[in-house]
Amino acid sequence: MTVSPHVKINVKIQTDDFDLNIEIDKLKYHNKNIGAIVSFVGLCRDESDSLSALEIEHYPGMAERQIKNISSDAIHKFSLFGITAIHRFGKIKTGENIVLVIASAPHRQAAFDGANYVMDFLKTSAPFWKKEHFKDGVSGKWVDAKDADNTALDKWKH
Amino acid sequence: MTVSPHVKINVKIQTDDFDLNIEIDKLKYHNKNIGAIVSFVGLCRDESDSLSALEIEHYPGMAERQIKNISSDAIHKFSLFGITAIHRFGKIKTGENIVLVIASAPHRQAAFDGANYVMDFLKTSAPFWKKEHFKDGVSGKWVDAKDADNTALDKWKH
Amino acid sequence: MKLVYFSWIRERLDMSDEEISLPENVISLGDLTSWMNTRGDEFKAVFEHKNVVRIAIDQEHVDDMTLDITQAKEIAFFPPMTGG
Amino acid sequence: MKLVYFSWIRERLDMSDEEISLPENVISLGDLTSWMNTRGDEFKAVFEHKNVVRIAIDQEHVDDMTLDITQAKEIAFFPPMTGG
Repeated sequence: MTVSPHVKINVKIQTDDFDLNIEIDKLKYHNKNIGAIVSFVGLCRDESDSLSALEIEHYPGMAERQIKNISSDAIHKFSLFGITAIHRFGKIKTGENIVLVIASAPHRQAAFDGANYVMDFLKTSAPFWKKEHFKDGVSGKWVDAKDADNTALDKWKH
Repeated sequence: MTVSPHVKINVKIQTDDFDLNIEIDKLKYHNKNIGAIVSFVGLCRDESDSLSALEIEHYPGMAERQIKNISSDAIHKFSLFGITAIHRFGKIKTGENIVLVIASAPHRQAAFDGANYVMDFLKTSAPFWKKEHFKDGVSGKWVDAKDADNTALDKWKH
Repeated sequence: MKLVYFSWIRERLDMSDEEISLPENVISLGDLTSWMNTRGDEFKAVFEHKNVVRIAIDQEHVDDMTLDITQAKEIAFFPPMTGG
Repeated sequence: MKLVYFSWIRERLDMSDEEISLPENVISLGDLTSWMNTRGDEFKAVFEHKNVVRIAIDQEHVDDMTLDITQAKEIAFFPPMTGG
């Protein structure tokens, strides 16, 4: 498979929020062959009003490199034009954005599959850990890994 | 299945472009239980630089009503919080946006499935027709329906 | 009754809509498409392609040719949709 | 060699990283985790749960306990990831 010269991979691990419009414009820049852009935004839910914030820890260096590798895999696997992946760390309040993945492609299903694939890996295989802080002031609790996320990852192994 | 009081359906058929950030903010408004938002943007490709624009015709009234019904189906089928669907009509130049679908949900896979489901219906069952205008001035050609799109629709019938 | 046309069917018939009075023997949707086929060369060029003409009665997509259409207000004819 | 710790493993050991010199008989990754288990109660509380401790050597995720680690610069220990 040949990769288009238009291919773009943008990966950032940051404390700041992101702007979806700006990130989509970057992927579109100088490429009029894009027919489909799928974006995923993951947010901090308030869990029936009990949660006040999440604290997200990551492994600097490893996180960036691994997400770049996963994005490159996705581009080859689904013939994408580009992937943007931004994961925040530090304290994130309920209702705030945690993670953004965007996939651009000539056609619809490739863009959906590309964004979904990168998200499955971010959930299970990228070095991030979440700690929950509750409104009742109870000290933080580390979130357990979910079997459902690992099962979701398995669907790409064929 | 019960539907949350937060459920929102926003459907618009318009000539103007849309703003993804604004539409997402509308879906998020007053709901901190949203954990996942998936957006699909469909764009007018330049088909190897041969196309100059698409002209999109629709059946007013029927288009809005049908898309609202499909969005409501999706909300029940996947337990979503909301769907936004905006389809443009009239003349659309290459590189411009054609269609937007956003699905919000408590969890990731529901949001992906909801947006994908509504898009499959928009492609095959909503009353829109596309005519291609080429750069060489050759008079417009109506786009044929694609078997692949109808096959994509079949995957939800089980 | 109002008939409306879209896409290349509208262009071929050179009109987007028309008001008609149905002949008395046109009761079902099948009767209507058969009658349309007799309205001249341009209509024939459209309605002889039964597998590509899609139909909506009062803005609901239908494909049952036995449906009674005598109470319909608006019937639309169009090719397969290509939105999205 | 630098060892780094994340999440509840970091909290339990009360340090985010440390510089150590490995005993001469620690060659493989399996040797390392066995040795870690002998470094006191807090280490034991972490490393007796072999199925929940994930390992990266020089920022590459690994799970082969026979790997030679004597040339590694940085080895990380952490629980299953919960990003996204």
